[in-house]
Amino acid sequence: MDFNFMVGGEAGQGVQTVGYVLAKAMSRGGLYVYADQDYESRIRGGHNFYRVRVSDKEVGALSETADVLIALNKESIDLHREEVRRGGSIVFDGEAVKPDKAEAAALFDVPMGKLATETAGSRLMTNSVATGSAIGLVDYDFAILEKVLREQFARSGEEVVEKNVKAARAGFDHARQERGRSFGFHIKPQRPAAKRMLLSANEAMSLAAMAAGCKFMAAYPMTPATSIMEYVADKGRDFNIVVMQPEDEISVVNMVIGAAYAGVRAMTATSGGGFCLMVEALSLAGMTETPIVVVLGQRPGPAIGLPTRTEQGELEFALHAGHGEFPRAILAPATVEDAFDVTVKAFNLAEKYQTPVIIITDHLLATSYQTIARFDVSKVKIDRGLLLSEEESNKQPDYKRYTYTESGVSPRALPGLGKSVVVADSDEHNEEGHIIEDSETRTKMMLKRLRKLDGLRTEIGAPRFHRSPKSEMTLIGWGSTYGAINEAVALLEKDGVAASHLHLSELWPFPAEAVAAALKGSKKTVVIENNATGQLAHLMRAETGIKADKCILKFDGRPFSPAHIVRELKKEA
Amino acid sequence: MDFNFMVGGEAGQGVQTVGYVLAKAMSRGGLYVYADQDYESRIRGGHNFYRVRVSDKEVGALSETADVLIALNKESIDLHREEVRRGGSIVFDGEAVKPDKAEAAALFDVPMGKLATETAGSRLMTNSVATGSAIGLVDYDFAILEKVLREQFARSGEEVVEKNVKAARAGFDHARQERGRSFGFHIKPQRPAAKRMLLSANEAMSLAAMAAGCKFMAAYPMTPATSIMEYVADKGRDFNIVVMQPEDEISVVNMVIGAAYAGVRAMTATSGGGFCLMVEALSLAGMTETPIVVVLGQRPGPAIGLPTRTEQGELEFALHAGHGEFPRAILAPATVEDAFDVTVKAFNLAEKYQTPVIIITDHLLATSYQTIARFDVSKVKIDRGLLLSEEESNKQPDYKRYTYTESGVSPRALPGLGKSVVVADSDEHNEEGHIIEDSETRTKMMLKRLRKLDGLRTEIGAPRFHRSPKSEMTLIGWGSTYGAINEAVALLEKDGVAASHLHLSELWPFPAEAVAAALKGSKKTVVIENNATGQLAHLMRAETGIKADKCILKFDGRPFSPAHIVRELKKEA
Amino acid sequence: MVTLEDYPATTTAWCPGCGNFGILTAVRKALVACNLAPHQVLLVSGIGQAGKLPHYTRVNTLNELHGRALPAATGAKIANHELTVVVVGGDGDGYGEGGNHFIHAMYRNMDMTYIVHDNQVYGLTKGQASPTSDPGFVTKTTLEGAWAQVNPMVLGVATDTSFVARGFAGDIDHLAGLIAAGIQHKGFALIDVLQPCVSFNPRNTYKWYRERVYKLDQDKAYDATDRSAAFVKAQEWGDRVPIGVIYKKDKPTFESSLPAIKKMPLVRQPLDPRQIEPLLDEFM
Amino acid sequence: MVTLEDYPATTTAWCPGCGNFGILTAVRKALVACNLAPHQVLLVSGIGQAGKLPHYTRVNTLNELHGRALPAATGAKIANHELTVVVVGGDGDGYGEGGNHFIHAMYRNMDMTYIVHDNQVYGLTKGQASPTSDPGFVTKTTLEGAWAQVNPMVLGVATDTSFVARGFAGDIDHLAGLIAAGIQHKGFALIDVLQPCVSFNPRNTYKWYRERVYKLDQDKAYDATDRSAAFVKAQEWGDRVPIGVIYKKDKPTFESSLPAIKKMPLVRQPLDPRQIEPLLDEFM
Ligand SMILES: Cc1ncc(C[n+]2csc(CCOP(=O)(O)OP(=O)(O)O)c2C)c(N)n1
Ligand SMILES: Cc1ncc(C[n+]2csc(CCOP(=O)(O)OP(=O)(O)O)c2C)c(N)n1
Ligand code: SF4
Ligand code: SF4
Ligand SMILES: [Mg+2]
Ligand SMILES: [Mg+2]
Repeated sequence: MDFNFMVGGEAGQGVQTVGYVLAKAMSRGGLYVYADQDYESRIRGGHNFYRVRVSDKEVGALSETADVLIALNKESIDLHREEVRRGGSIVFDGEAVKPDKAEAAALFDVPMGKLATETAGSRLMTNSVATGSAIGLVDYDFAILEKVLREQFARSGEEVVEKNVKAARAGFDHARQERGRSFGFHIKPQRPAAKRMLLSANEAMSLAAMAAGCKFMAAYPMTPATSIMEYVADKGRDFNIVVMQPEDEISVVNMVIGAAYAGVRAMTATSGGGFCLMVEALSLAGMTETPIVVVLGQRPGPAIGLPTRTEQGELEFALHAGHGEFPRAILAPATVEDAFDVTVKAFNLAEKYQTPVIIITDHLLATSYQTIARFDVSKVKIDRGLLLSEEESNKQPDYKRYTYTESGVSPRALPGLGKSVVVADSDEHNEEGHIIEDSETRTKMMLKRLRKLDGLRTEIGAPRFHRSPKSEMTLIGWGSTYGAINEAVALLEKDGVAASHLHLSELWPFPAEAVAAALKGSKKTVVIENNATGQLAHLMRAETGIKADKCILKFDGRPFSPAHIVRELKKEA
Repeated sequence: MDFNFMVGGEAGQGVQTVGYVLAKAMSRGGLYVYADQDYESRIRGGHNFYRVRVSDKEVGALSETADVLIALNKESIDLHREEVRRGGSIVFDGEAVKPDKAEAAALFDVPMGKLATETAGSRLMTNSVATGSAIGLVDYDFAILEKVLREQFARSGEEVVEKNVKAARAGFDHARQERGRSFGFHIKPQRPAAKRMLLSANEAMSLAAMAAGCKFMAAYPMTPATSIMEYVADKGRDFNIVVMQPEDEISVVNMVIGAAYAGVRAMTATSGGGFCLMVEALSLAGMTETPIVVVLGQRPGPAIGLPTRTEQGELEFALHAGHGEFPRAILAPATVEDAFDVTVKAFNLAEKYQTPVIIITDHLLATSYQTIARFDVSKVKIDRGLLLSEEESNKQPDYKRYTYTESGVSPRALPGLGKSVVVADSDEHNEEGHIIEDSETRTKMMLKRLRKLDGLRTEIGAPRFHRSPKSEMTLIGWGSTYGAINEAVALLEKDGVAASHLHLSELWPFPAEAVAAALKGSKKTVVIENNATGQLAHLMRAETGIKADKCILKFDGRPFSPAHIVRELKKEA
Repeated sequence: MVTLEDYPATTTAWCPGCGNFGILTAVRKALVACNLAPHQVLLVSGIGQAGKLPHYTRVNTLNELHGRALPAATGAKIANHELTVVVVGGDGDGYGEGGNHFIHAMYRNMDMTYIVHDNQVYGLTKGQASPTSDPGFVTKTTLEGAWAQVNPMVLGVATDTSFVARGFAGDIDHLAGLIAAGIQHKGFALIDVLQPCVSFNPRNTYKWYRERVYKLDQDKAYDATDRSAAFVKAQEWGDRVPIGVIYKKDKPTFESSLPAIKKMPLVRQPLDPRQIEPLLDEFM
Repeated sequence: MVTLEDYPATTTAWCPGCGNFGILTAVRKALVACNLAPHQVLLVSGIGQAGKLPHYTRVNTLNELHGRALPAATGAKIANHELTVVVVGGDGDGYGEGGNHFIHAMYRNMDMTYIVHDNQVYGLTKGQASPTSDPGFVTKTTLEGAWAQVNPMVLGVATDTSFVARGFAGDIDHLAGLIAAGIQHKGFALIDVLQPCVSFNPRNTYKWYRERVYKLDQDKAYDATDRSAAFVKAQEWGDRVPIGVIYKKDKPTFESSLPAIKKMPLVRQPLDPRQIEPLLDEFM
């Protein structure tokens, strides 16, 4: 089963709520959902849409077609008419929306405003009528929707809840009556419904940060990262997590460094523009050997670019950001599930190697919802590395913050926790942390710091590799494109084309050997990236010598669909 | 002839003046000079030294040995004793400096303080006695020194000039009398002396900027870039150049962008830490298509690192700095001469392609002096690219700043110069410069901007390539290491080892074909860089697939000497 | 004669009812009142809802980064001081991200007009607290309520800024008058504009402001050139909120200290490589 | 009992005669006076000559970037508010590069002491004008003379900072007293220290300062809690320059608004992944 809802309308019309409630209702029924949203950088007006893809198998990418389009305004019909599949339906309120062409079969006029007024006494519940009618159209279980609505509106009080439920019921009934038989697609909840989570990568990262013991977060709002700070600020209150929004991103990252130096796990989340302002301090974290976690949520640049759209244009920037040379790890989750694991890992790597760790995501991953198995929190292990306890610190009157070690990692005391005096320095320094000028110490300290890359290299997980027997090509991607490429491979298989899929979600230190091994004997390598210059392809060649035979690049601010990838692959063949 | 002076002492003792005057006097005599300085990040105390290498042939690198060491303090003897060549001399004032070991042959006690007081009535002239004695020791022409001293102190008034000349004369006479015959090395000025310039790359870049018509410079002090703003502020006054030092580097770069948008050639100069703060606006310049020139004077990082030392650790950072993807050019002068040409070129490229151009130098190049032919100003051509005149602007009531063109470059009108209205935008935009959200315009605009790379690629000069017949290896470098590698090749040749030298000073768009062509058939490729990770080697592999067989890396904050390179090459062989 | 038609209004991406509309109209009216044609004016803006303003009429525009409009305006003004430079931005943009430039631009006193759309909230990023949010204002990032409140009027007086004023987006004519006065003023003119954000600021609404604002120019006793009086007046915020010119001082502009632009704007000066010949001599 | 021996002096890279020596001695004395042991204190510094201070005695140190000491100190203090946090930096560092953090840190009012070594010049980079350079001060980057002068005391009063003072490096005991008072003060304490730079500031010398400074605490009539009076006093600069506490106000610290650290410092709190289980339910 592969069914797609689409909800379209202006910003402010509630497109997101309708979409999210539909997605949640489907997920609750034990189905898999992949939901993505497309919206403009404005608060009211313009055109937004929300796509909810439903399947009985795991789904990780969007579909280009819709089976039911809920059009909250006329523009939604005009813009998405072509995407509605034959046999699909366009749900709208004929009182508010006047479609100019009559696509008799598809159009389904639901008197939403009228039903809302009649049943709930207010036009405000129009959207719930719409949601209910969509659920009715596919003959889904109203009880599930009702439960979701009750939760969704709980914060607004009992009355609002009841009105929304009534309105939804009216929509549901209307759809059952009018199209109960004629509409061809039905969705049945699984019985018993598997219990799974529905969430976005931003939510997964927020949860992971809290699980990993992050105690301090500073951030400055920037799409698509803002919801991380907002979620942690809200939910972290119960766990004594401090979230601060200071004057700018420079302040942000230096606060994070200060907090990490003083001994708490600390992080920030931003987008490319804000990240730019952090790179000097990234280098500082490298020099002072301070463990910080920075989430870089990419969106299309340069400059302000397209603030509410998606892109993967900052891999090489993240890799080389900051002046001078210092060790770092770069992780780029491929799925929502990954986002959780990778974030926990980021905190551990940061502290084990006492250096900055960057998590790269993008607007797509940050804002799209996926149905996944509940996180197994018992698997979250906190490894703080070489951290001295208060007692150990007390025993070291001559403690040296930057003692030379084989691993490059020096035991870390915390200021004020024990009698050791902890000197962290931004200049080149000796083991005590004091400024030096001589070339021997400089060389030794550089080597000490860079040795940490050897350890980090052993921590980097092997890339995902789905090798297809008789593979004619290997598709290579990183980060958020995983789901789309994965499905493209399946589509190709149906067309009789065998393709392998190599996917990187832990990018630095680069797993060169694993990549080279996977690509050994590959007939054709195709790198697929949501950017214009082929950054992974460039990096892969630098690290392995392997030049991609083809790059499929997309930089229009929109995510890949599996079908798009297949089309691009066929173009040449 | 290859002769080396070294002057050592504390910061504040005048090491730089003595060294510079010696260098200038030698250059005036028609000889070639290469002078470099080594100093700490402090104003008084510590240990500084200045090396002046003199030859009758071009020299572009330092020597590890000294023939005359002028030791203004005891530490200078202790630290540099081993560097003084057999038969060389250590000049010092026995009254102030008490060497602990008697190296009878080398030590030359000049009663500098006494002679200064006797002849000039003040101990303040001690350094000129030292300079004079060094000149005397090598039996150079005192008249040349006198002239240089007169110019050097002219700003301080007639009396100071006379005193310094007298003191120098006393030192000179003393040396002639005491060591006239016994000292084995003599330096003779060329007759007639060729007229050449002696200057640093920072000075060359400053001159070039003024020649190229830079009218606005904003900068925030940061070693090793500060002297550029200081020179332009001083000399640019006569040419109506405005130099500003605002609150921080973010202000700096946005001022430069504002000025460039309004139509003047504008630049800034900074080091890695300051550059970090500029990268968001670099991306802005890419998006708004504003021509700016940024000098990145590298020094050892990360963070504050070694502020007064040298390194080449920011090539990849410069290449990928800024969020999103946009065209840029990266030029890295190899010599002082290059620094002039490259800077003129930078302004032309910036305006022809309406995009940021980065000039990468480093502390070594910025602060060391080279004797070169006088710049031929008549060769400086100012090409402002597609700039509309006031009349042309008046004719375009519907002027569009970002008109699509084949080259990607749109005709540029200036605000207030003509009736066109000029809309520059940091968001993704349409041809008019207004914000858009649709994917078609986005794709077209990205392609338009990135097409400029095609043009830029044709502008990038071929790398210098000295192919040696029967070459056993190719040494590859970029930027400031040119002189050292060049000389290493000559040293190898003397040892019977034939080596070629490939050197890049225009790095982006990367001249991949030229590099691949040059390396075709090379038996062994050795990349030589003043950094710890081999950034050019990494980039070269990414761009050409060629993996260096060996990297010689140095990251102790000190420059390469030719001898060091040869030693490293021999280690393995 | 310049008319409002020279500054045609276009469609916007603002929410219906937003205070920004009033500011846009006031800016257009003020430019007309000053008889400035679009090509004589440069609007520099930051990022935020306010930063979109220049896109909504026909005028030279440099839409900058978040927080960076002032330095860009500074560079542009030095390059061509014949341009009338007006800078617009939000409260987050100007007092948060751009706070350093704000303080230093006021000290520098260049001849430009800085209009801050002060909705006391981050609009474009959907409702976080801003530096001017009222203490206690609860948002998704300030769950315990906003903490400290930047008072731009006090900072203006503290930096001895030559023109410090507050306007209200709900009183377009008064605001247009202030902006015109700011443009005509020789020096840096700060105009903080109370701007209701109907989507994210349920506290500081049109009504809230209307109940509080009063016009300073109606108080004949108030002397805006008295710095100490201005310091006290600038602190007034709560039951009563003064609008109008809070502080005014005649002092030289930064541009007037630049010999390089005495004769003509930098951008009009000819370029001649040969000028450096005498400098080369010094290195011989 | 903590003694001066707990804060041993080391060799420095400062110029002989530099005002920084006086400040270093005063800091050490103040810490001893407050009976604080080195491990209880965190010195955060920026970059510049001033920024080297923490390296010259034995104490917890975070030597930060140029201009960024205050945010780092903020983060550290929130992580462990049991630490006594003292921040040191230069005038360029604090009022130039770090100007935005300076303003906002003052508004925020965290319990820390900020000592600015104000030599009115950029020392470490060899003598460029700083934001506090006297107008007309000629340097290699201000050939027409420095233009505008930031007055940190006025900004302190304008931001309603809870402790605003000026000291003089040439009067160590008075300065040590101010620093001790700043440390003991609950809230943000700004102490701007007149610091002769013998290498690059030939104008504002020991003599120049000595001839001008006078102690405010000797003026019984002066009420440092009167904001208007403080505003006027803070402007005094020229023939007479007041040192001592210019403004003082009791107000709650930012930390006091954080429920998370009410019971114990963040850094002492246990970490437990299982705490998120109930949150997971919400996504089911
Ligand atoms: C460096 C950077 N950080 C963050 C953002 C995201 N951002 C865009 S607008 C905005 C705040 C808008 O608030 P304000 O300046 O008050 O303007 P308003 O939308 O309220 O008019 C932010 C944080 C950005 N574009 N750049
Ligand atoms: C981002 C950045 N910009 C510039 C510098 C170079 N720099 C180091 S110290 C300094 C100024 C020092 O002046 P001040 O802060 O007044 O300290 P002082 O040396 O006078 O004590 C500058 C500009 C830097 N380290 N980092
Ligand atoms: S969010 Fe607020 S400021 Fe932005 S357009 Fe809407 S009402 Fe105006
Ligand atoms: S340069 Fe000035 S501030 Fe720096 S150490 Fe020397 S005297 Fe002190
Ligand atoms: Mg706002
Ligand atoms: Mg200073």
